[in-house]
Amino acid sequence: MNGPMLFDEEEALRDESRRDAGPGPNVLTIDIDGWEGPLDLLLALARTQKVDLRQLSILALVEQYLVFIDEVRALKLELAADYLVMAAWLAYLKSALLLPKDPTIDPSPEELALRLQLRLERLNAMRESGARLMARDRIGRDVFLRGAPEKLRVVKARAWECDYFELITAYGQINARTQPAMHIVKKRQVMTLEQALERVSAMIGRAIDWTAISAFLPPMADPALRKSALASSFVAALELAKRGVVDLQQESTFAPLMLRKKAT
Amino acid sequence: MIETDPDMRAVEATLFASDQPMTVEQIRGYVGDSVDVSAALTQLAAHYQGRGIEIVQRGKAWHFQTAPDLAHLLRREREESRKLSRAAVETLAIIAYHEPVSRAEIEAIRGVQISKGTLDVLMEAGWVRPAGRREVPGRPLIYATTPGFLTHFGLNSRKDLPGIADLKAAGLLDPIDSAMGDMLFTGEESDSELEINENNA
Amino acid sequence: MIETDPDMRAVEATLFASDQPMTVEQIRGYVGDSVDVSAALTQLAAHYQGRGIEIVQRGKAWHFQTAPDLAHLLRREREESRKLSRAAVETLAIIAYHEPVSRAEIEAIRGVQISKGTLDVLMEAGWVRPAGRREVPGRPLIYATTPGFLTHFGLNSRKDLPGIADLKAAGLLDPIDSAMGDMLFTGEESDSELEINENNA
Repeated sequence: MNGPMLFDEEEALRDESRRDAGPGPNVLTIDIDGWEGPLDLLLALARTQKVDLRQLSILALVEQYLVFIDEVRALKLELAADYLVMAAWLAYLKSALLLPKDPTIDPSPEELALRLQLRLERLNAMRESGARLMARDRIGRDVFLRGAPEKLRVVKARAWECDYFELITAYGQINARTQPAMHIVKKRQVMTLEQALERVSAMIGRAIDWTAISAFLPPMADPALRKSALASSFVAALELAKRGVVDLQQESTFAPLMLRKKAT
Repeated sequence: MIETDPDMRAVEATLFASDQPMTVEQIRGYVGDSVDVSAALTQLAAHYQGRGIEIVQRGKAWHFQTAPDLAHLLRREREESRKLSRAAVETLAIIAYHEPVSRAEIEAIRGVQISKGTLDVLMEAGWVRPAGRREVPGRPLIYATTPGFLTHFGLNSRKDLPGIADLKAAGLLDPIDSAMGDMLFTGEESDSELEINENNA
Repeated sequence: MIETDPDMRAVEATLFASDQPMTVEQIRGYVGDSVDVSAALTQLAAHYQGRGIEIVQRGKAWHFQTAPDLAHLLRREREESRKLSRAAVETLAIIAYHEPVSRAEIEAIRGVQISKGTLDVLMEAGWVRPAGRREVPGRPLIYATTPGFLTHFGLNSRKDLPGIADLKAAGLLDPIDSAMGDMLFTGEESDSELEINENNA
C-alpha cells in the first residue's frame, strides 16, 4: 500500500484492487504507512472477507488483525503504538467472545463487537460515498463552464453631493479669506491717569479717615472701565503720595490699599 | 416562438455572460424586476435539454455547463484536476453527509486524527466552511459544505448526495450510541447474524 | 430533431468550453475527423439566431457571444454618492460667481492652486463645462457652469446667486471675525476673576 488514493479513476481502481488483495499470509511487502490507523487496517481486512459488512465475522476479523500484526512484528517493522493498543483490545475481545457468557460484564463482549462492526460500517459508508462523490460529473473534469464568459459588469456611477448652502458658504469664505486684511483696534472705555488724578484729588478732600481705594472708583458696572479705573487710580494714588498729598497704608500683601488725606 | 421571447433572451444572455453561477435574485438585478426569472430559467433549462450545453441549478444558483456525456471530448488529459488525498475525500464525505459536524466527530468516524492540512485543503477548494460552534463544552467549531461544493459536484441539493437516503435509512449517519440503542432494541436479527458469524469463525 | 444531432452537440460544447475563438480545424481536433464541423457550425449559427446568445464567425475563428442588443443588460449601474471635497465646492462657487473663468483666475481668487482632479470631478458631476478659450497669451481654457448646475441647485439663473452684500448680511462672509469675537467673549470670563479680587480688596 502506498500513498494517498489518487482520484484518477483508473488509479483508484488499481489502488482498490491492491487493497483487496490485502495483506494475505504470502504478502511480504507490507507497508504499514499505507494505513490510516488501525480502524483503516481493520476495514481493509474486513473487506477481504468479501461479505456485506453486516454479515462480518468479528471473530474472524480479530484473528486476521492479530495475524497481520504478528507478521509485521516478525519482520521487525516498527508499528505505531495505536496498532498495538488495538491488537491488545482485540485479543481481549476475542477471549471475551469465546468464554462462557458472564452477565456481569458491561458492556458485554457482543456489544463491543457490535460497536466495532458499526464503526467499520460507518467508515466504509463514508469511504464509498467519498468515492461516489468524486466520481460525479465534476466541473473542470467532466463538465465545463464557459471558457470565455463576457462577465457581468457593475459600473459605478458616482453621484456627487453638494447642496446650495455649502456652495454659497464656500464663496463667502473664499471672499473672507482673500479680502485684504485690515485690523481695527476696538475702542475701549478707559480712565486716563489725568482723569484719575483729578478724581482722586477731588474725592480725597472730603475723606477724613482711611478709605479703601475701591471707594474712589466710578460706581458704574462696566467691568472693563472699572479695571482701567482701578489701575489709573492706583497710579494716581502713588503720584499723590509722592506729592505729599495723601498717605497710603496696606496692612499686608493683597490687603486693601487704604488712602487718607495727609494731615497738614 | 421561444427565440423571440425577450425575457428569456435576457435571462439567457445574462447567465451566459456571467463567470459565476447566479441566483434568481442576482439575475433579476440585471434583467429587471418585470421579468419572471424563475419561469424563464425553467423554460430555458427545458429548451437546452439534450443539447451540447445545458442550464442547471445547483443549490440556489444556476449556470451553463457542457453536457456531462461529452466529457470524453473535452477532458484535457494533461491537466488533471486537483488530486485529493484519501483523507481529504473521506473528510469531505463525512462533512457533506453529516453536516454540520465537528472535527472530533469527523475523527471519531475515521478512527484517526485529521492532519492540519486536510480541512484547509477542503476550505481552500471552497467546498467546506466553518459553520458556527456546537453549543457543548469546549464549543467546538463545526463545519458544513458550501454552495460551491454543490456546484462543483453537480448537486442540486444535499439530498442529491449519492446514496444519502439509503445511508439514512440504514442508520449509518447516526452516531454509534443512538444506533446501538436502535439495534439493541430491534435487536435479535443482527445479534443472531453475529452469532452465525461467530460460529463460522 | 436538431437537439439530438450528436455532431452539433459536440461542436456546441467544444466551442462553449473554449477560452479562445476556434477555427474549424481546432474544433475538429476535439470532436474528431468524422464530424462535418463547418456544417454543424452553420446549423448552430442558424439555430441561435434571434436568441440571447449567438455563434459568430470572426475571420476564420468562431465563438459564442451574447447578443449585441442585450449588452446594456450586462452592465449594471450602481450609484454611489460622494461628498464633494472642500476644494471642489470652492472651485464650483468661483466658477458660478465669475464665469467664464480660467484655471489661473480660479487660483487667483481662491488663493490656492487647484489640482487637476478638482475640475474633472466638477465636469463628471455635470455642473461645469469648458467654455472656449480666453483670447490672451497662452489662450487658457475657460470654464462655465451648465444647465445641470442650475437644476441641481434649484436656480433659475445665475442671477439668483446671492451677492456679496447678501452673504455679508447673512453672516456668511466673515467667519474669521466671528471666530475672533468668540475668543473675546471667553476672554471676559477671566475678567470676573479679577473682580472677585477687587471685591476682596
